[in-house]
Amino acid sequence: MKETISPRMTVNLGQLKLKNPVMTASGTFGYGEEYAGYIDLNKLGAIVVKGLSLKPRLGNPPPRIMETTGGMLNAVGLQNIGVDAFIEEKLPFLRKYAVAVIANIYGETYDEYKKVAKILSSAKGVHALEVNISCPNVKNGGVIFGSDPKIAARVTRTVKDETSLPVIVKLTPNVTDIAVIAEAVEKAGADAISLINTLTGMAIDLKTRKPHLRNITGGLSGPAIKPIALRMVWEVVQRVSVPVIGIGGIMTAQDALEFLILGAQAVQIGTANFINPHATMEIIEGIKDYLTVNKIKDVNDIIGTFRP
Amino acid sequence: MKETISPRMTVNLGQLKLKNPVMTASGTFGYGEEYAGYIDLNKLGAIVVKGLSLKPRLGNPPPRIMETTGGMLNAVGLQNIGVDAFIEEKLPFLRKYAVAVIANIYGETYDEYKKVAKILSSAKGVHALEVNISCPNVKNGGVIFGSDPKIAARVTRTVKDETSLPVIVKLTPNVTDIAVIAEAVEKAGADAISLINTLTGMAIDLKTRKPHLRNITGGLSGPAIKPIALRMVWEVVQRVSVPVIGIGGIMTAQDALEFLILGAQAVQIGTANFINPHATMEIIEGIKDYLTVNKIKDVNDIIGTFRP
Amino acid sequence: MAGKIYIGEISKNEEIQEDCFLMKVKVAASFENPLPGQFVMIRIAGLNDPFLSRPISIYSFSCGENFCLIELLYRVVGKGTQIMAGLIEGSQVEIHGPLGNGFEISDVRENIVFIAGGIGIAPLSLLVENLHRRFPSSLMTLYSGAQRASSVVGLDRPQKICHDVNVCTDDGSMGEKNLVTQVFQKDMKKFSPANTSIYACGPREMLISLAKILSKSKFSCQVSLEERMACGTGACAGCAVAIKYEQGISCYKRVCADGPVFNLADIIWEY
Amino acid sequence: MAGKIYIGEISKNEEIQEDCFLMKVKVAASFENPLPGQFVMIRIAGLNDPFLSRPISIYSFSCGENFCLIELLYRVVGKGTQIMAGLIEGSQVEIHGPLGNGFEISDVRENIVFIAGGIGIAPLSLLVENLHRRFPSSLMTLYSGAQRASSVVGLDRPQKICHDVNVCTDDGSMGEKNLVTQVFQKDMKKFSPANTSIYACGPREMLISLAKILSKSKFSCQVSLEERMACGTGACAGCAVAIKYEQGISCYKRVCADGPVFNLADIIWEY
Ligand SMILES: Cc1cc2nc3c(=O)[nH]c(=O)nc-3n(C[C@H](O)[C@H](O)[C@H](O)COP(=O)(O)OP(=O)(O)OC[C@H]3O[C@@H](n4cnc5c(N)ncnc54)[C@H](O)[C@@H]3O)c2cc1C
Ligand SMILES: Cc1cc2nc3c(=O)[nH]c(=O)nc-3n(C[C@H](O)[C@H](O)[C@H](O)COP(=O)(O)OP(=O)(O)OC[C@H]3O[C@@H](n4cnc5c(N)ncnc54)[C@H](O)[C@@H]3O)c2cc1C
Ligand SMILES: Cc1cc2nc3c(=O)[nH]c(=O)nc-3n(C[C@H](O)[C@H](O)[C@H](O)COP(=O)(O)O)c2cc1C
Ligand SMILES: Cc1cc2nc3c(=O)[nH]c(=O)nc-3n(C[C@H](O)[C@H](O)[C@H](O)COP(=O)(O)O)c2cc1C
Ligand code: FES
Ligand code: FES
Repeated sequence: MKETISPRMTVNLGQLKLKNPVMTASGTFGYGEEYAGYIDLNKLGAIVVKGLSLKPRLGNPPPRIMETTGGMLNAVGLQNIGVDAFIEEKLPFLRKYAVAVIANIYGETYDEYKKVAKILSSAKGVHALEVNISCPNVKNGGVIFGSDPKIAARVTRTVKDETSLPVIVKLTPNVTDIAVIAEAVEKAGADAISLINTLTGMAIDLKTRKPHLRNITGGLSGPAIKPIALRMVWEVVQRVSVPVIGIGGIMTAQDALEFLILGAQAVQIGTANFINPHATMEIIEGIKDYLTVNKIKDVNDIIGTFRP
Repeated sequence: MKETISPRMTVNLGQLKLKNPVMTASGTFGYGEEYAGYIDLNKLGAIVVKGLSLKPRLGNPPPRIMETTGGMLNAVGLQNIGVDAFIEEKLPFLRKYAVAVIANIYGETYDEYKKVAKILSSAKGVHALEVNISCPNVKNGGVIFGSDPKIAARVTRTVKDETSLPVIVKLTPNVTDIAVIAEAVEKAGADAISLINTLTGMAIDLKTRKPHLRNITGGLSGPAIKPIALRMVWEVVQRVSVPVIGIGGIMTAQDALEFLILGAQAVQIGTANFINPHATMEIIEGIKDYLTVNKIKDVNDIIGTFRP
Repeated sequence: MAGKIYIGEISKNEEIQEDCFLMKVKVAASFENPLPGQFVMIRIAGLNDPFLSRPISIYSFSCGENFCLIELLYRVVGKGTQIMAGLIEGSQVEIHGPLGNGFEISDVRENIVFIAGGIGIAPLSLLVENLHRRFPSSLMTLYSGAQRASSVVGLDRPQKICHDVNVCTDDGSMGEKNLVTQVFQKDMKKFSPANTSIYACGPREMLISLAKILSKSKFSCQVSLEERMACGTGACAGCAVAIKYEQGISCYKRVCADGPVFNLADIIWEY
Repeated sequence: MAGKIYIGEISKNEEIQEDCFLMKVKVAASFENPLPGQFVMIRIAGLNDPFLSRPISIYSFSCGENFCLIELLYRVVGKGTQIMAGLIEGSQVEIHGPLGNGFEISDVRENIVFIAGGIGIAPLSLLVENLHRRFPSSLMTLYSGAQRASSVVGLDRPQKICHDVNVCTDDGSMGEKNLVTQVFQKDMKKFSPANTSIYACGPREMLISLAKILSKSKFSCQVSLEERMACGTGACAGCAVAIKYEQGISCYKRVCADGPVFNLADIIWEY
């Protein structure tokens, strides 16, 4: 009798253990509720919630999104209910599930990062923090935190000092050398690194000669950016030893496997959720199928098996 | 009787006058011959030829290209016949046409840029130089010339010192702040700035766990990158006063018009040629139609009319 | 409230008016019976161009034992609808729905008024049919405006039901030469604010002028809004509309998940 | 030598063997009569997914007064061919061609040998038909290999013409259980190097082993190569193949514009 053993799917991100390497990307999965009617949230590797700030944020005026070839631009403006309302109104729902919840946080000053991190660290049901450093530092002439290794490192340390939760730092791709930033945040204590956030882009309405987005520029996501994300993950995995989470344009299990093979310990699924609410489940199943067909017993055995 | 006057299409790039703002992008139009059977080269604003180096270059081993969503990666490795063979074998063909010919040049050292610029400056039938600074500086640990404002400025000066031809400097998008580079090359004497070159990307073959490109990484082009190109052109036109040439993912007249509206004086069509050899002609006609329908008599009247 | 994703097969897709298409899509019989005002997100099965699904109201719906038939009435305005228009019979599309909240149907009133601008007739047509199961034709008045005769579309069903049908066009090529909101305004005094339900759908400018017309009245009016969408399920926060909030402050609601039907009076048009 | 771009309409697209499709495309009558070995670049009309056109050999071609019919025989191996396989009758495709250089046809010889691996039969089939206008069947020998019986495809036409047809499969489920190159090798002594033309098309590994087999002989062999393509016209330099150059040095040629047919002996396989 032939027995097929389901491949082992658990992966470790430092202290954080995940059922499988497939997580949702921040800002693309709400606080989990929107997709609970489509998929079993328990089956996810982790849920990364929408970016949280100290105070609620209204977000940008519409239009906020625009389709582009193979992708989309968004300038939602980090609309969110604020960290307190999140804990009160959204966490109880998420606690009903046996899934790792990662709070994506951001601030406009070091102090905001610090406070948000502190508040979330004592909230029951938050398993890790993901620090979004793709936002402008208002005290520093608006330079993006994540575009300077020193500033990126300081944000990382600021958050680390406030929490005992694992800290994932999420990098922006709008930089000359992403590996330098990765090294800096690793040195500053990041437990894991996720990349990439969106690339800054723009779209123009020919009829009105105005930008399609009220905010003028927005973040480009979707399969259009996958080649750039893969390249950046490759640059980073060669230079850091903390676990790396691959993000950018992942639509299928094949896409996810490409990131794992390169050396990412896990992946995040963003824009794909919009187009197919079952995307995460299909990707998990697809990875399992690939492992089974290729007689690989443990997903960890394919991580980093890229042969350049 | 109603008279329709064809709109004025000529634009100036400093001293360089173009029939219309539509040029071909380097590396995507060979030396003109390949498309002469498809379109009337006389109708182009300009032809930018394949990147030329001092000595012939074999290029990279295959596979050299890979499709991605809404784009493609290439690692042709700047294969070219060298500047001497270009002048001897290819220029005579191009001289038969009444079209501006722009030689795209690159080098691995300042000295190579200098020599190539010098040789081309005395060649009959070359109307301008476009300096590709998206290549590694071998003497400088392989850092990309175009990723550092000082190095970019020095290449610009090196070329300017050797030629009386208009010098266009072509920027790489793989940088944190492209406007800083643009300002540096403007200060160093660039007569015009073109952008963007390709974004560095990667693709992985799941079956072999090897890169799809023999060179591992390649340059991403096509409509996937258009939003990024638009954003960068917008950043640059606000900061320099020399003419800017918009490049990146232009497939249609609408796309081209978006760049012109943002403030680009001209555009280059790259990957679109591969998919539709008539792309440049359709774009020229489409711009004319747009102007006619909107009763605009001169293409210059739409340049920079963006209303953010 | 989550929709489901179906692979649908196009059984018909024809231009019934200038730039206006009627698409019939066969989906599995399990497709949930939609409420008037609900919509689907549609895209070509398996392709990434266009990348995002497009929101289209359910214009008509019927269900047999083996499959359901969804009818979509749409105008070609850009790339996505252009590509939809090019799909031939037998082509497969992904249909995600039904999505959003339908129109709220209040109890019997003296009058039910429908105001449609152009393709805005699409969700109202289903609403008319639906309301007719409970209310007599005599209560129903339809105002429908279009640019010109050749763009008048989707009236077949509602005009069979509504006892009073007022068609107008911008150029007078059909019906009165006037804006639909103005035709309605002239009639307004016929209706009693407390006992009339108004349902409207149409271009932004039409809804803004309707809001002005109604601003000093006590009429309640539900409108179906349009905004660019990515997810259609409330996850991306892309389809924002500014809404007046209880204490005088405003916030952004999601057209897809909090709408697409809103009370006209709650909408903030300038921000 | 430039091809032209046509909008073609698919009149048939069916799976004739496991994962193997025959597509018939109607194009305008002005389509240039293709040479055997030439190919077209094909993509879905008006869509950017897949983004690049795919090169496919012309398997058969006929022309009437009003239109020409291009037949393409293709195997589904990845995304592009998968999407091609899903196109239904009536769908529109962009067809760019004919492109590349055909096989060189030398004067009468004693023997003409065709060696096809899998779908490599496609360009050879047209070649067989074409050569048959000038040369008798008796000169023609076909070696055709496939993985298994269910993947043997495209033999209908050439086997009617060639007087000697040798089919083999990797698993022996049809014909001899052997590699096609080895079946040919066993017969090699039957042919005289000076008076035999060999034409081959198939997977890289097959061509490499054929090159080894022929390396010490004086046979001349033309092969049709495959490489990923972007432009198909020689402009992008993407489809490189390393070729031995006169003075012992090598260079990269373009499969699309300098080929796809090359002399087997000139190809450098390892670099
Ligand atoms: C809930 C809902 C129901 C709808 N029902 C119908 C319907 O039944 N029939 C119908 O014809 N249309 C309907 N629409 C509008 C339809 O979604 C858009 O016309 C379509 O998405 C435009 O796509 P496109 O690619 O052709 O145009 P694009 O090229 O994307 O845009 C063309 C123009 O349309 C605008 N536009 C783009 N998307 C939308 C959008 N979602 N809403 C409003 N304007 C948009 C753009 O800003 C631009 O000015 C509905 C929209 C919503 C939100
Ligand atoms: C001149 C020429 C004529 C051809 N004629 C035919 C034909 O008549 N019938 C037929 O079935 N196929 C033919 N091919 C091969 C065909 O072009 C590829 O199978 C097709 O492009 C694969 O596209 P895909 O998106 O399905 O596969 P992808 O997902 O792009 O790739 C799947 C696999 O095929 C390989 N591949 C991709 N493109 C090519 C290519 N152009 N050549 C070789 N391998 C490739 C990839 O490396 C990968 O291993 C021809 C190729 C050339 C260059
Ligand atoms: C609508 C939208 C909202 C997003 N919001 C956030 C956010 O709040 N915080 C964050 O770190 N990233 C945010 N992102 C970035 C995604 O998490 C992800 O990094 C990016 O979209 C690339 O992945 P994808 O191509 O799979 O979407 C957002 C992306 C989208 C499309
Ligand atoms: C195959 C290929 C070869 C290229 N070669 C060059 C080159 O030699 N020199 C250069 O400056 N840019 C080169 N480029 C970049 C293009 O000129 C252009 O900047 C880029 O492709 C973006 O435009 P597109 O999206 O319209 O293709 C090349 C691009 C491609 C696709
Ligand atoms: S479309 Fe995503 S929230 Fe409405
Ligand atoms: S495919 Fe472009 S040169 Fe051959």
